[in-house]
Formats: sequence, structure tokens, C-alpha cells
Amino acid sequence: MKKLINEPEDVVAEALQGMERAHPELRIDHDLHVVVRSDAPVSGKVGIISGGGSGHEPLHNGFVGMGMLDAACPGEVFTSPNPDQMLAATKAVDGGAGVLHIVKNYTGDVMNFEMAAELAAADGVDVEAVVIDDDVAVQDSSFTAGRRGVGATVLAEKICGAAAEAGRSLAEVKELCERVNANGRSMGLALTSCTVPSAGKPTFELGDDEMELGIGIHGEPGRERRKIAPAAEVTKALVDPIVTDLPFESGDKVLVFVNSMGGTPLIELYIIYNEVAKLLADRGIEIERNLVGPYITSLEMQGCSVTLLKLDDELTELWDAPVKTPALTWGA
Amino acid sequence: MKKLINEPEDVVAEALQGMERAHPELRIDHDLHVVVRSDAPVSGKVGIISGGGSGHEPLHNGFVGMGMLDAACPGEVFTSPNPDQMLAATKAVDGGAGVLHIVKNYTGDVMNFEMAAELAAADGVDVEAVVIDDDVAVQDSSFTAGRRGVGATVLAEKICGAAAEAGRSLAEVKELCERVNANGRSMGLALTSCTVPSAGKPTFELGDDEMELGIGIHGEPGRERRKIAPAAEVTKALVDPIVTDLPFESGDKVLVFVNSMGGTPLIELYIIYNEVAKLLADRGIEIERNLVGPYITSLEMQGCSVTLLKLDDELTELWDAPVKTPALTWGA
Amino acid sequence: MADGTTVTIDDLVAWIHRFSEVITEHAEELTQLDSAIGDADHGTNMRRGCRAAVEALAATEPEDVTGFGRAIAMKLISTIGGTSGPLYGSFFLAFGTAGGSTGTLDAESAVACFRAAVDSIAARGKAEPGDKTMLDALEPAVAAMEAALADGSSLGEAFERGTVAAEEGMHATIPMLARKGRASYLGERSIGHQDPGATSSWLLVRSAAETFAA
Amino acid sequence: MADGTTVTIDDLVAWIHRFSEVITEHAEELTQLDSAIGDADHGTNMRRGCRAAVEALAATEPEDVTGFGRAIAMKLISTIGGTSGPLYGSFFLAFGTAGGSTGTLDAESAVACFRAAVDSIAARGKAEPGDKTMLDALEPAVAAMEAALADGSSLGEAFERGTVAAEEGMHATIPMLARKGRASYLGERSIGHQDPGATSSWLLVRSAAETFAA
Ligand SMILES: Nc1ncnc2c1ncn2[C@@H]1O[C@H](COP(=O)(O)OP(=O)(O)O)[C@@H](O)[C@H]1O
Ligand SMILES: Nc1ncnc2c1ncn2[C@@H]1O[C@H](COP(=O)(O)OP(=O)(O)O)[C@@H](O)[C@H]1O
Ligand SMILES: [Mg+2]
Ligand SMILES: [Mg+2]
Ligand SMILES: [Mg+2]
Ligand SMILES: [Mg+2]
Repeated sequence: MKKLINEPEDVVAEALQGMERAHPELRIDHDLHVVVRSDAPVSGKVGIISGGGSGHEPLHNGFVGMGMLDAACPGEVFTSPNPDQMLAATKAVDGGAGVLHIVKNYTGDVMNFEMAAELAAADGVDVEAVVIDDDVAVQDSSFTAGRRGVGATVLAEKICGAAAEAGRSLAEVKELCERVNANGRSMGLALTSCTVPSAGKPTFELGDDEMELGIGIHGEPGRERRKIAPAAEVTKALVDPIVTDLPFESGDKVLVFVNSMGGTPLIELYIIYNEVAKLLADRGIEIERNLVGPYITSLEMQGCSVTLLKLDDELTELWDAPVKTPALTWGA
Repeated sequence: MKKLINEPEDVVAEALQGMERAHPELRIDHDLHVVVRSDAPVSGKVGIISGGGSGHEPLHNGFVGMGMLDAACPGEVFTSPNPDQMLAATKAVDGGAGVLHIVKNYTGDVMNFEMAAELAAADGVDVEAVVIDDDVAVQDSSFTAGRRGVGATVLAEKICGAAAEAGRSLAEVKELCERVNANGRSMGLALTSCTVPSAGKPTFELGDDEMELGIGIHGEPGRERRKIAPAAEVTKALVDPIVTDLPFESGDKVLVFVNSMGGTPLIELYIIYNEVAKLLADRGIEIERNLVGPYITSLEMQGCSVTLLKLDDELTELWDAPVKTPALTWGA
Repeated sequence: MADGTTVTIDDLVAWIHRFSEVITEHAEELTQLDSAIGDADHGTNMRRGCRAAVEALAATEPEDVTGFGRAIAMKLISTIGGTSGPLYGSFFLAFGTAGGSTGTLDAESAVACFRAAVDSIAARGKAEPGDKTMLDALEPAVAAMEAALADGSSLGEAFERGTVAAEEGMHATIPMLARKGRASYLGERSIGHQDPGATSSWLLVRSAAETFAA
Repeated sequence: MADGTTVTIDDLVAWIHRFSEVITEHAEELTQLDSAIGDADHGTNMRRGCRAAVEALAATEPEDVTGFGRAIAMKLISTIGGTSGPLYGSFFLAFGTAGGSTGTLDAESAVACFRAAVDSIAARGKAEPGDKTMLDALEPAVAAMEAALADGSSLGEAFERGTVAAEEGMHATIPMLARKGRASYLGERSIGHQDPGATSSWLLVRSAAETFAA
């Protein structure tokens, strides 16, 4: 295993130490592993927290700050954080207007956030939770764990953060989060596996001419293994299922989010973005906003994901609102 | 070769198409390959251009915009752009106050920018050039090509861009660029090689337990091959030569830039940053500012580089000034 | 020292020590199984949790079964995280509640505690046998224990038959198509792999048998 | 058709066609050499430049040596980029300037053009023989041509001896420690590798010999 780390079991703790040294505007609890914006709780403002396994950086820690998350709970690599972290984060950001939990749909995340919500409620905090499940690679069904929460999570955190900053109520912010989830769809692929530090070897093996289509963000294999193909073809394999799922239709205005799984460089993301733009133009779908870069990753995995969010004026306005976090900053 | 691309020879052209679609605030000449901020030339403002081989994204294209570069000239992957591009860029950004060429010290880049400067001068444009050579891995000597220009280039582009935006004269902006170069030092390492698209295979082979120390940004092997080691040790191998070279001394205020070579994820960069901060604290060197992320890369290479810039109040103020580009945005 | 007819607090503590031992032994294997159909962390998660549980027991010796269950549950929940944290956490929470404020469990009450524990995993995870989860080892195990007692077997025999059933249930997950947990994302590709959670659950039952029956 | 005593514009054009052919044949090898001590693009750069030069010649047939040199130089500079663009560009610019507004070059003037061209690479790149660059093939080549003429050899013989010297010079770069260009960053590690630019320069001389001497 080749990584710029010390001991595998110290990866999360040391990355948090580095974050604290690099970003004095964050307050970090190194025992519990909770990252809080230093001016929290902002009184009268809805608090927004998220969390999940580490290894997806900058998600979620890098999105803590003005206009986005009030706190994040990083678990071990690819392992859901525990209720203690979530409870501490919830209390730290409760400014009296209640707290929204943005939860990615993974069994562990959901169960731990549920427990935390029960505990917070018992302590008299007004908590609402929205579970993000935007991954079209997984067929939805009430008999299964359902769809995974992936790219739309980043967009939900930005948009809900802006709404909370604007003084919207917990109910309004929750509705916006549900709207982003209802109108956002994603799909990803991997060109290489990634290596969980504590595991020490790649989670799966992939031939030199193979890719995994329909992956999540935990280095797990996808739905299907295919031969690698040109960017145009690969992009179509991601965009078609997304567009037909919602569906996205001619005249729709969308935000396009082209994301690196961690090891794919920006030059390739722009080639993919170019293909996405052409495919959407063919379908009469108008790109209003875009985000291109590594924002929700699987360690050093090479690959990408595409997320489309159908926009309305309110979502667009909230997307454009100022944000100031380690990983996403504009207008401030 | 596994990459999200179409034809290897179309990589640069298609990435530029993607950039144009994603960033309407940029004006892109697809014949010559020149990226210009759409409001150029800003009359009365010194124009700042840079350029070099592609494959280092976001450098330089991603730094075109308010408060940084007025234009960038991307060459083929790892190949210096040609004088035609540079001349076109120079003319496109000349607002009457002259144009600064920020050149990384590679024989090809230097010779092509020299030719462009001669041509621009012949056309009556007031051009100055500063050659960045901050890489301590290479021993300097007037009998060789000298040191490479690496991480300090990003800092010079930001600081000179802010100065130009503030209405400083060409001579002043040039002096600031020279000051950044004189006070900036860098060193990098690679855990993996990278694959130049047109070459189709990795530039060098590296054992599972080996790393290349003292690399540049063109996928070339470094000065020395070593066994991989813990982050603490690896960071020391980068920081010690940097600190002793300038030298950086107790009481110095510095900007620390921890950069990914493209394939190394953020979680590892923060672990490295943590080690850098500890090493500098031991030496009494104060970190005033920092930048952590993939900003000057070698395609998908795994590895990192560390850059230290000794700050004075003027440099710090210019670093903090607003910037609005695809890859670097704050205060605007 | 267990006498094979009753379970004391010391036996319960010994059970956790033994479970921690075997989890540590099998950690790599569990992570390997989780690599195939999950995210390669089950062994690491369980080892981290078990070690913390052992430390917790060293710090404060529980007074009764409820106290034991609560102590272990809280530790597992706050150190494992992931899916197995809350699930094994609810297991021990329910185990303790069912046991009540006593210091010894006879065969019937020990198996009753196990039943309550397994049911709470089913309740929390909303999984059913056949979904390719822990339950595919635990449900047959507790059913076998109950059957054993009905046949008049001893506590020790009951847990031994439970272990055999757990192991069979664990192997039975191999051909299953996962409907719950991460493996469900793989759809058809989840078939042909043994479920990591069912494997750690088999170890949980086995270490109980080893300590209670001895 | 070359007669082995003079070089016409057609011969010069044929030289570029031939150079483009051999560069295309050797492109992978040149990139391979550049991988070892550079950035793996020399073959790609040269192929791109030569093809553009050939197209340029197809578009407008040059009238004299100066026009030929300028046309090729401009094309190479604006399509190769990198280090070899400006260097081979200055080569042809100087070649043309030295040739002047004539349509034929005799042996002396042809070699004189070559001398001017090589000197301009030295001037632009500030390299000296022994620095492990193109010059290590070009300088011996032109020196051998001059010596050949001094011995009264023909134009063809001169370029053939130049080719032999260029090839020797190319091989001589293997043990050299690079002092110029990217390879210089490798320090000691540059020793033991043949210089890619010296290799393309050998092909440049060889294709001249093949066209002029034929
Ligand atoms: N809904 C569920 N009910 C019961 N057990 C489950 C459920 N979902 C997953 N599991 C069990 O959890 C195991 C995975 O645990 P672990 O790897 O620690 O958590 P995670 O999947 O969050 O990484 C699976 O092998 C499976 O046995
Ligand atoms: N200063 C110099 N003078 C002459 N030739 C040089 C000089 N620097 C480099 N070269 C030649 O250029 C070759 C590399 O060309 P190329 O790979 O196309 O450019 P780059 O190094 O910019 O990628 C080297 O092999 C060497 O022969
Ligand atoms: Mg996990
Ligand atoms: Mg090059
Ligand atoms: Mg797991
Ligand atoms: Mg090269």
C-alpha cells in the first residue's frame, strides 16, 4: 500500500489535526471527532450537520463553514460515525431553531443518525433528518437497503446551508433538502479500486482494460464490469440512466456536477464535462450551473461520477448564495 | 492506459472545450489554445499571462480570472506552448500598462516565451518576464538548465494578479514576482508515475515499496529513488532541504502550500500538512497562511509537493486580496 | 468458572473476552469477506469495538445482566460505528434488559436473553432470514438453542447446537442474493460470497458456547 | 532528382519529406528515450512538427533557400513547442538566411548553410558539445562535412561522412551527464541513456544525406 500516511489507524485523527492547523476557523473535537464552525451555535439559525465515513474528502469536513454545514462527524474510513459524535455535533450547533441531519442512505449511517436523533430529542433538541438516495445505479425497492446517497449530498449541503444562513425555518430547510434529493440523480464509475488503509490492499482487482460501472463511494465494486471505452461512450453510460430515471426533459434547467473519485485529474473531468454538455444539449436540457472537481471521493480511486440536479429559481438562488468553507468558497 | 479521454491527441482541445462550457467567464481561442478572461484587456491594468505544457491542471487555465491571470497558454501535455499562443495572449491582455510573462524555468518554456516577448516588443507591447525556479531538488548552476519552476508559480500568479488588480505598475508587479521567486522554495515526491496520453504507458516504473524524491511536474523521475516511509519521515525529506536552502529561520512568517501531484487525495494532504506544521513549529517558523490541495499537478501522478514562501506584510496582503477564478476563489 | 448449567456475570465477561480474541484472530478474514461484497472494514470495525468492550469491562465490573448488556452495548455503539455498531449494540442492550437485575442465568433465561437479543437486531435492521445478513447465522442459532432446551438438553448442549446452526447459517449465506446492507448494491454480484456479518455472528455464538459450556 | 553535386529547392523539400518519414517511423523510440531522461514527448512533438512542415510545403512551394528555411522554421516553432520547436526552428531559419535568395546550393554553400544552422542552435540553447544535447550529434556532423570538403570529397560524400559522425555523436551521448535540458534535472541518473534530441538530429542529417547524395 502506497499512501502518504503514518499508521493506518491514525489516518483520520491526523488528518483532523492537519485540518485544524490549516483552518483556525474550524473547531475540532479530537476525542469524539467532530468538526464545528467556530461561531457555532449561530443563535436563531437552523443548524445543519452531516457525517459519514472518512475517505470522501472534502465531504463532509471541508464543507463546514458559513453558508454550508455547521458541523460534520467523520467516522473511520468508510465507516459510519457513531451516535455520540452526532449528538455532540447536534448540541454544538443548536442555535434554538432546530437542527437538520443530512444523512446519506447507507444502513450504518441511517441507524446511527436515528439513534443520535432519538438521544437529541430526549435532550430537547428539535431535530429533523433527510436521507439522501440519489444513486441511479441501484434499483430502488422497499425490500432492500435502497439507493445510495452520493453526489446530491454535496448539493444539498450547499443549498440547505444557504437557506439556513438566510434564516429559513427548520421545516423550510428540510423541504429544500428533500427537494434537492427528489430532483437530483447520480451515477459513477471506477477505473481503479482504492485501498482502505486498515485493509492494506485494493478492495477489488480490475484488469488493465476494465472499469466498474455503477459504483458507490466506498470503494465497493459496481453493478457491472465493462471494458474501458472512450470518454464519449463512458459519459453516455452515466448520463443516460440519470436522465431517464427522473426523468430530465427538454427545457429543464439543471446543475451539472462532474466529480472525481479522488485519483482522476481535472483535465479528464473537463473532457467528461464536455461530453455531458453535448449529451444534454442534444436532449434540450439547459445547463444553468456546474461544479467540476473532486468533492465526494473514494480515497485515491480513479473514476468519476456525474450528478444532475433539476433547478428551480429558488434552488439556483440558494446555490449562488455566498459560501465560505475550506473546500467551497464564493461570494465571501 | 486508463483515462477518461477520447483520442490522446484531442485531450487538450477537448478539455478546453469543456472549460469553455463550464466557465462562460473565460474566452477561449480553440485554434491557438489561448484562455483569456472575458473582460480582457482591462485598460490601465498590467496584463499577466502564463503558460506551459498541459497536464498540470488547474495550473494555468484554472487561474485565469479576476485577481490572478489575464490569460494562459496551454501547450500539449508536458510540452511548452509556442510563441504564437503567447503573442496572441499578450496582445489580448495588453491594457496599455504592459504585460508580465510568468515563466516556469524549463528550457522550452523559456525559449518560447523569449521569442514571444521579442515578437510582442516588435509590435510595441511593453513586456517583462520573470522566470520562476523554486525547486530545491535541483542544484543550481550557470552551466546547467538550472532549477525548475514549480509550486511558487501558483503563489506568484496569485500575488502578481492581486497587485495588477490594485493598479500597480509593470515594474512593481515584476518586482513582486521576483520577490515571490526569491523567497519561495519547493520540493516534491512521487509514489507513482503518470502516463502521458500520447505515450500510452507510464513514464517510469516504480516498485511497490519505492518512491521518487525530488521530482518535477512532468512525470520525470526524481533525483533519487527511496523506499516508501511514514508521512512524518517523508515530509521531513521535503521540508529540510527547503528550509536549509533559503534558509527559512526562526521568527520567519511563511505561507505553506501542500500540493497534490494529482492522484493523492485530500485526506493524505492534510496528514502531510500536519507534519509540515510540526516541523516548522520545532524551528520557530510561523505559518501565517496556507494552501492545501491539487493546484500544480502531473496528470494522475500520486505524490505531493511542499512549497514555503517567506511572507512580508505586502505579500500577505496581496495573498488575501480577492480572487475569482475557476480553481481559486475568495473574497469575491 | 462456568459449570455448564448456569451463566454468571463472570461467564458473560469471559464470553466478551473470548469473542474479542476470536474477532482479533479473524479480523483480516472478516475484512477480506467485506472487501468482496462490502467496503473492507468489518474486521477492523469489530476488532476496534471488541477491544473497547474488554477495556470497559476491566474498568467497571458489571453488577447484573442488565448492567453487563448496557455497558457492552454502549461501548460497541460508540466505537464500532458502521452498520454492525448499532446492530451488535442493540443485541447486547436487549440481552441485558431480558436478563434483568440478576447475577446468574439458568439455561432457559440464558436462551431467552439470546432470543430477545436476536429479535432486536431484526427489529433495528428490518432484515429477515434470507437477506444475507447476521440474522442468517443468529436466527437459526437461537432456534436451535430453543429446540435443544425443548429436548431437555443442557445449557452447554444448547449453545453447542446453536453454534453448529450458526455455522450452517453462515455458509448458507454464500448462495444468497443480498437484500440488505451494502452487499445489496451489488445485486446479482452479491451471490457466491459469504456474508461478513454472519461470520462475526457465528463467532459470537461460538465464543458463548466455548465459555458457557466449559 | 538530386545529382549528388548540388542541392535544389526540390532536394530541400524532399529532405523534409524524408525527415518527416523517418521521424514518424522513430516517433515511439524517441518518446521512449525521452521517457528515460525527460518527459516522454519528444517523438510526439517531432512527428507533429514534421507533418505540419510537410503540409506547409504542399501549400506553398518555396522560391529560394531563404523562403524554404523561413517556412519550415515558422511551422516547426508554431507546432512543436517544447524545447525542440525553437531549436529546430532556429536551425532552419539560419539555414535559410545563410542560403540566401538562390535556388541551388553547391557543396560549399550547402555545408555552410548547415554550419550556420548548427551554430544557431548552439546560440539559442547555450549548450556546448558534451552537454548531452542535439549538438552532440550536429556539431561532429557539420565538422565532418567541412573536413570532407577540405579533402575534396563530393557533396554526397560530405553528407555521408556527416551522417556517420552524427551517429557516433548520438551514441557518445549515452555515457554523458546531462548539463542542459530536462535530463540535467536527473544529475548522475542521466548517465547511461541516449539523448532523444541527439537521436532526432542524427535522423535530420541522415535524411539530408539520403536525399542530397542520391
Ligand atoms: N439491515 C441489516 N440487518 C442486519 N444485518 C445487517 C443489515 N445490513 C447489514 N448488515 C450486516 O452488517 C454487515 C456489515 O457490517 P460492517 O461492514 O461493519 O458495516 P458497513 O456495511 O456499514 O461497513 C453485513 O455483512 C451484514 O451482515
Ligand atoms: N539547451 C539546449 N540546447 C540544445 N539542445 C537542447 C537543449 N535543451 C534540451 N535540448 C534537446 O532537446 C531535447 C528534448 O526535446 P523535447 O523533448 O522535444 O523538449 P522538452 O524537453 O521541452 O520536452 C533533448 O533531448 C536535447 O537534445
Ligand atoms: Mg463501512
Ligand atoms: Mg516536453
Ligand atoms: Mg463494511
Ligand atoms: Mg520532452
